[in-house]
Amino acid sequence: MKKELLIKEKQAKRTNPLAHVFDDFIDFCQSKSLFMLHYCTGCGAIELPPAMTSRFDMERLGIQPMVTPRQADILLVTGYVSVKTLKRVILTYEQMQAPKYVIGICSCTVNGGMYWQSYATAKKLNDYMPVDVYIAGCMPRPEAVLEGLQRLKENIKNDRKQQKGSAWKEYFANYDTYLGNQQHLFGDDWQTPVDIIAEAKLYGLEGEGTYGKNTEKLAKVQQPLLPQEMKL
Amino acid sequence: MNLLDQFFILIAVALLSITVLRNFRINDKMAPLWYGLMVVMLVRMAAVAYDGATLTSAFNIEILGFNMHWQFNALSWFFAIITVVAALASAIFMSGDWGRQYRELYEGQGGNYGLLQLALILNVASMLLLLASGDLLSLFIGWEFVSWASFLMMVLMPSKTAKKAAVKYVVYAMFGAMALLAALAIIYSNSVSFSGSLEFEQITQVFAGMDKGPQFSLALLFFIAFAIKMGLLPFHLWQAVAYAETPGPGAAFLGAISSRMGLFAMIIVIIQFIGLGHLQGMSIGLPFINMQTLLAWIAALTTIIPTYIALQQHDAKRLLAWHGVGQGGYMLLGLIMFDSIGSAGGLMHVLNHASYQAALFLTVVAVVYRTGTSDLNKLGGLVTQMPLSFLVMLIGIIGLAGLPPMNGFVSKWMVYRSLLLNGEPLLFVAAVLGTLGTILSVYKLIHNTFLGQLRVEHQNIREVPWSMMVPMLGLSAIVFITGFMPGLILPWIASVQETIGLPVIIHHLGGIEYAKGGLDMIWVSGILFYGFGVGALIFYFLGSKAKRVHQYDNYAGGHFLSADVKYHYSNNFYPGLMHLIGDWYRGSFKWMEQVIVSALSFVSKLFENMYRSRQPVMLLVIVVVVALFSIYKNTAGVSS
Amino acid sequence: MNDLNNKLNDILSRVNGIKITHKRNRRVRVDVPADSLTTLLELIKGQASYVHLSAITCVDWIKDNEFELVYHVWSYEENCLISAHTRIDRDEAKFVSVYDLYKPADFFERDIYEMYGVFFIGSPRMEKFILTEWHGMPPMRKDFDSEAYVQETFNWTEYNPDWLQELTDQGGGIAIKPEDIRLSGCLHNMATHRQRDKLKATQKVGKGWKS
Amino acid sequence: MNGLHILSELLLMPLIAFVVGLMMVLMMRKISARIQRRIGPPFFQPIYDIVKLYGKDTQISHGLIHDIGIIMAVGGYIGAEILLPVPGMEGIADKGGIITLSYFLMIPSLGMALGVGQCANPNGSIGISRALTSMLAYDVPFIIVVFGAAWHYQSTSLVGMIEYQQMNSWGIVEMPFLATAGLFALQGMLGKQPFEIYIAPAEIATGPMVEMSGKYMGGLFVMQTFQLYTAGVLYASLFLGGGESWLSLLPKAFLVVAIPMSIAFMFPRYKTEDVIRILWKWPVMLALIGLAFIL
Amino acid sequence: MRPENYQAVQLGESNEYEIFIGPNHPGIEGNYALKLVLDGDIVVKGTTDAGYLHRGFEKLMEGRLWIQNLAIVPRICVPDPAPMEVSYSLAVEEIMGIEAPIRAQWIRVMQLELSRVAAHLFTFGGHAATTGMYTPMYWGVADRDLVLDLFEDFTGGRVYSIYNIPGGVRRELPNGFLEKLSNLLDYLESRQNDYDNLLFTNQIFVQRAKGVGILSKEDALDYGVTGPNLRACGLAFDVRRDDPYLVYDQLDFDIPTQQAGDAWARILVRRDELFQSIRILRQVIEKLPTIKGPIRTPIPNPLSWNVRAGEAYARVESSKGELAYYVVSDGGDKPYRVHVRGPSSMHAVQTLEYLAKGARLEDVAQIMFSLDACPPEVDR
Repeated sequence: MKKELLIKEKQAKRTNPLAHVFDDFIDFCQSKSLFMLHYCTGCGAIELPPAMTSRFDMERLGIQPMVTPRQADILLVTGYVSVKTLKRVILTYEQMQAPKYVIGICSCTVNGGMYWQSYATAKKLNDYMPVDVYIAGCMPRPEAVLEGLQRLKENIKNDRKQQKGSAWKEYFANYDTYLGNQQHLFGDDWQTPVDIIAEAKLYGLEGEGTYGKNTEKLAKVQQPLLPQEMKL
Repeated sequence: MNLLDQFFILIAVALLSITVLRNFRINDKMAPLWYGLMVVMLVRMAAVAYDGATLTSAFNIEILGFNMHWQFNALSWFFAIITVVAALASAIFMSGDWGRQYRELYEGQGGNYGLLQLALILNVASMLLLLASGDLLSLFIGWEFVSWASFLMMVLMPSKTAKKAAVKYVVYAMFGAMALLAALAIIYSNSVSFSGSLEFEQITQVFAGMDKGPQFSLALLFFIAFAIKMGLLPFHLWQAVAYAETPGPGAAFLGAISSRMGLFAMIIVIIQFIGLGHLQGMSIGLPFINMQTLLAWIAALTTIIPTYIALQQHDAKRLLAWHGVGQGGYMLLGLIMFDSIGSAGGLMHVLNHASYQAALFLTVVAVVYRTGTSDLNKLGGLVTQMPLSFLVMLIGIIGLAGLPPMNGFVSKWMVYRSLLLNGEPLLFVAAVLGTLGTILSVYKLIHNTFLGQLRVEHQNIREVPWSMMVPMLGLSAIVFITGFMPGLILPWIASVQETIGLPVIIHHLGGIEYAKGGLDMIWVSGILFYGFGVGALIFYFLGSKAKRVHQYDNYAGGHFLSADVKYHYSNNFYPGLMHLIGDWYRGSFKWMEQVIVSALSFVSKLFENMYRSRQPVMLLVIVVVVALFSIYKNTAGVSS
Repeated sequence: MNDLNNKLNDILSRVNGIKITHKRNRRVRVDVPADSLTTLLELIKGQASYVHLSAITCVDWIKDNEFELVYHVWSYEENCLISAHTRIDRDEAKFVSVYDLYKPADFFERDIYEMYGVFFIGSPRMEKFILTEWHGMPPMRKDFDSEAYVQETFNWTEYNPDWLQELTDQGGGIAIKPEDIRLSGCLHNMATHRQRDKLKATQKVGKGWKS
Repeated sequence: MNGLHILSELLLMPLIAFVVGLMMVLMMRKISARIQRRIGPPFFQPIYDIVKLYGKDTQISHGLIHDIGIIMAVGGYIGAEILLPVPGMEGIADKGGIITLSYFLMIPSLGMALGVGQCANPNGSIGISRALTSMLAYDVPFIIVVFGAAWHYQSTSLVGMIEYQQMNSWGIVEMPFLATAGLFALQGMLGKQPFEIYIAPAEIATGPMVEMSGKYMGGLFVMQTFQLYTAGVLYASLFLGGGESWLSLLPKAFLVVAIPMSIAFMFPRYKTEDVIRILWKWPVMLALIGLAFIL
Repeated sequence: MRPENYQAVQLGESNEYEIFIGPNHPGIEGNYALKLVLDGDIVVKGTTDAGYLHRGFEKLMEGRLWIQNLAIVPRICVPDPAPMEVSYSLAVEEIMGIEAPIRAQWIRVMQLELSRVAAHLFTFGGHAATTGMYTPMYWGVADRDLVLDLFEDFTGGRVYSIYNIPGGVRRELPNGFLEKLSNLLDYLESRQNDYDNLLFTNQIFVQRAKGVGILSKEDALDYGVTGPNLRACGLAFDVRRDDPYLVYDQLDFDIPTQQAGDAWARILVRRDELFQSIRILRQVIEKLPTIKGPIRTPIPNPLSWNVRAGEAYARVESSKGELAYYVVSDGGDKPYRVHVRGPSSMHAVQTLEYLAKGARLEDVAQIMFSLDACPPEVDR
């Protein structure tokens, strides 16, 4: 209900009919061109080379690998995430530029999978970052990976229309919750060099859940990692 | 009393005033004024620059039957205006906060600010004296003055390296002076064609009347004398260190113009009076290598080797000073082509180089003023703190690298064009190699100083005060404007060419005209700025705004960057190139310099020991024996 | 082969308190007291070409309050593997490093230090290695309960789709929720008839639902 | 040449370069796909990529110079495109010459270098240091080739060169050695294997691109289209007689670009010093031989 | 990280700087990190940072039944999982005192060798890609996929087959399988020429790989290097021949060696090994139809299976080197202790650090890939 209202509000704001055409076009291009960053957190990484290379050829779907999080659109978390890795995955996710999507490959990202009683792996990836698509399986075949990516592309295409595929906005809007989960696992003085709150402010992505008691905790320990501005 | 006399009087008054007042604060404000007045005087003499007239001073001296007189022509004026403007910029720069800091830092340790002011005016005065010289003798006198004035400037820095470098310079300079004296002696002793005066024209006559052998040695002596000052190839080792170790603005002044005095003398003697015909006539051993080719290759190698030495420096001042040596090569290379475009390029490069070299030196001094170091490995990320200095350095390095739209491009373009027209592919490649090396090394300069990781200790520094900023901005404005409209300068160049008897360039406001491909900088810059404009439009109107991030928010392979990580790549910036050429030139030039140094010290030790030897009688005996032997030898020669 | 064995036995018998077991072809087990282990390794490396340290294993015998260290050493010349077993006190978990003899020991000793807390005197890098961001007790010790830790620390995904709900309503579905059981009990329970029946029921209903 | 003509040239030349460049990017990716036994991207993929990058919702910048670097990189190439004569649009191109053009081509490198420098990422700085070193490497044969061509046609104006070739015969016929050396230099200029050291993902995470996101990366993609176009058209103008019309120019340009592309995917990359060594050895030797023939 | 990491710190006087290769970096294998301290482009010091893939395998195995553990053992090394299963099964069999039937042993050999072929095809591509040559990766991975198809055919799993159980293998080969295998081998051999032309005789690649990461025989022995990396240093040691398990003593194959010990030698050894594996597989194809019999020795109900007390150290030759499982049973239904000795644990930490020191930045990734280090074996 609330979501619909929000959409209506947004639609009311944008009266220019061309704006929609433009937005749709960008959505279309976004769905057609996906740069992915595969973070080889686990076994699932082994099925990505087949999906990328000659046999399944991901590039024909407009998906190509990229090297750094800055350029990437999709973060492929390929398998169980150990706690040590999870910190890096979160950093990587925060360093990616929106719209950004997370695909959890392998059952381990859903619920710990085979390693459910391991002390070293985190169990639920979407506690720590919004996940767009899970591809379950141990490990999912390349076909399944491609299927999942296709599903994601569909979501992106209808992004602005149906508010699908915008899970990344959740991270800004509910930052407090995600930060709380992270703090629960890594300790209260956990922080990354990426200033999510400032980013949310700048791009107007704040929601009700952006601030809360966890962000207050963060503010207490956070050294101002403000960018160096030009001084005259 | 003509304008030149007034000018000399002005210089004398300025010299006197600064000498007397040098230790008073008032001098800080006065000194720039004097240089400003000099600029005004030179502007009043603009007729010299545009019409090619000659102003002769009423003042002259008769020594040993030789008349010494002084005059100003287009060439002198051209060099003089560069000198005075560079001095003005330096004087303004050091008049304010810089001088205060210098006093605080060095006054106790032997540095003397008043002496620095004095050294500057002495340098200017002696250079102007040299530029105004009307005959060989006054040239020689001026030459000596310039050498000693530079020496005074160089020893001011209270550091061992500075002293050592200055002494090294003096040794070189004395050697050069000896060579010049020897050349004068040859002219004087050449009884066949010597007519009893040391006017410049005399050289042509003497030269024409000589055999090949003495001709060659005369040319060589002149060349050595001037090349040492200019830092041309075999004599390039003294200059960079000496200039780099000079106190701040002094370095800027010396780096901008001082060594160009060598070029000035070379233009007068070798280009104007010996001339193309003689140079081409002198072949050395092989038939296809004549003096012109040799000089051209010396010039070309001078562009390459010091540039690649500069590439290896990790001290900003030394890097720039080495470039100063290298850029001299372009000037000679252009001039030695003896055609309109090339020589114009060479001459114009003097001005261009002076402008951006001074700007760059001043920027580096500004950085040193704020951070206390010019070590490129200890800087980084200053652009956010000192954005205007960055801008000046950016303009400066674009000029130094010779990229459009700055003035360095214009003069280098002319040199290239001339090499193309003369069909000199290898020289052309050599010149391009020099330019490419320059691009590499200036990027290192700006990257290591202003870009990259900002160090913790520099996080609170600020832009330099306006007294320092104004000369820097002014110089960079010159760099840009003369690049955008080289036609402002080209008339001077044309009259210089006329004065020294070279073909004259056809110019307009935007550049030069030439049948098969000229240059119009207004169009070139226009197209470039149009491109930047479109690029900026694309950048700012497409896409969302960007978020500024802290430098720890950076890709490190997924790793968390923290404050204790040195994440700035500065040392050994071009390792790939160094793997290839590093050993070669490091080894060979170190070796060469060591040979020179040890030979010099050997000779000096030898003489020292002779003087201090316990048995002066032995010395006397040796001298007598040698004298007797030579008398015997000569008489024997006569009798037989 | 026999000659070799004899020679090896000669060398081994020089070590105090040694017990030699020939387990099978190419496998020799020796048990030595802790203080003569380095002597043994020096001997077999120096005199019998056992240059390849294949692994060092630590076994936590919590009942005996002892750690067992097993050094697996291989000879490329004799093609034989000696497993040297020794036991050290569990409370005072310290032992001598064999890094001077075998460089790979660095890896295994770091690993054991981290996983069991056995400190190796003289090992070059007795510091965090794999568990750089772990602050609890050494996890491989038998008294560390991984499952309890997991239950305390992590959340689980709720997965309750309609079709599963339907099954549960009919008495099938996932009968035991993860938080109700601990693995140790799980399979035994499952093995009981009651569970099996439930399981069968699930399968049946599951099939029916699918078609 | 009236104002309208100039204006249309200023607007159209970069636009055409962009569109043709996009096709060249597509061709490059298709060639690589065929060599790697794949299908490759769909027809519009390059444009999707660029629109996507410019359409990013958030992006980061490390400071003003980071922005200016991208502007300089794209703007420098736009300027260079205008100086490249193409059929029907030679008015402004005549204002520059081959020397000016080759200097224009260094401006994007410098711009990118500045932008990357501000990112304070050593991966980027190493990439730039390698890129500048390889520029030093390929510019030497390139400059000899340029010298040879200018000497041969007795002109530094590209328009004049094209006219000469259309009157007489193509440069590649008259100067085969120089043309071959030019191809070598082209491979280096395009930064394709074996001269790809400044990208090197396995060592320095794609070097200069390391901190580029959104429209910054988009700018680099646009730059790539210009780069390919420039390489193709410049070589065609120097040695393949330019084009009487677009129909004859474009096939030449595509052919020129296709050659390095086909070679690239069969080779690993040289180390930096080997790049210099190889580029200063064979192409320079070829070019000097070629020069000896025409001087 | 933590706030204290962002406290202002004065940087040292040294001109060296740091680069992080990994954990998320194309130049690293899997999820592993290498911190390099560089001077120019020379590595002054390389420090590995492991633990990103740590799951506490050995702990997990202590909490699971003997038969359950079969499901997780292959996950220790993803590119080459078969040796893990076989090694674990062999260890359990040794404690139990049983032996798999002869047919099962032949099938296991087939599985092991197929896995080796797949792993090596994967490695070539990775190694070539670190030098900027991507085509071999595209080809190699696609050809590896054909091997995986066969795995799927006879085990049901593409990558993790979980095909072995203590006492034998899980199921009989499907009909016509050997024919398919034979066809695949023909195909792979026909590709030999292409790979040689593209990669192994590519002069630039040879130039890049030669002299990189040189490991002398003494150093290799010192650092516990095994497998192809050891054979590239000139020591012809292979667990299959020198400590034979299964039916390897009945098979005829060579042990390829090289003397140089550099990256080039290592990739050549792998190339030759690939064809030796094909040779073994041909022998299997010939021999397997003649061996009839069960594929499994009966074992007690696996859900309540108490393996008798004892311990065993089972070694096999995986594509990376010597792989060993040390299994201790106290007579319970779960292992008391399982220790995995992955070959890469020796290669990826000490050897890599040793080789990285003084190497060029350009070569670091190549050194890592040429060692064919598999980080999960380090972290477990």
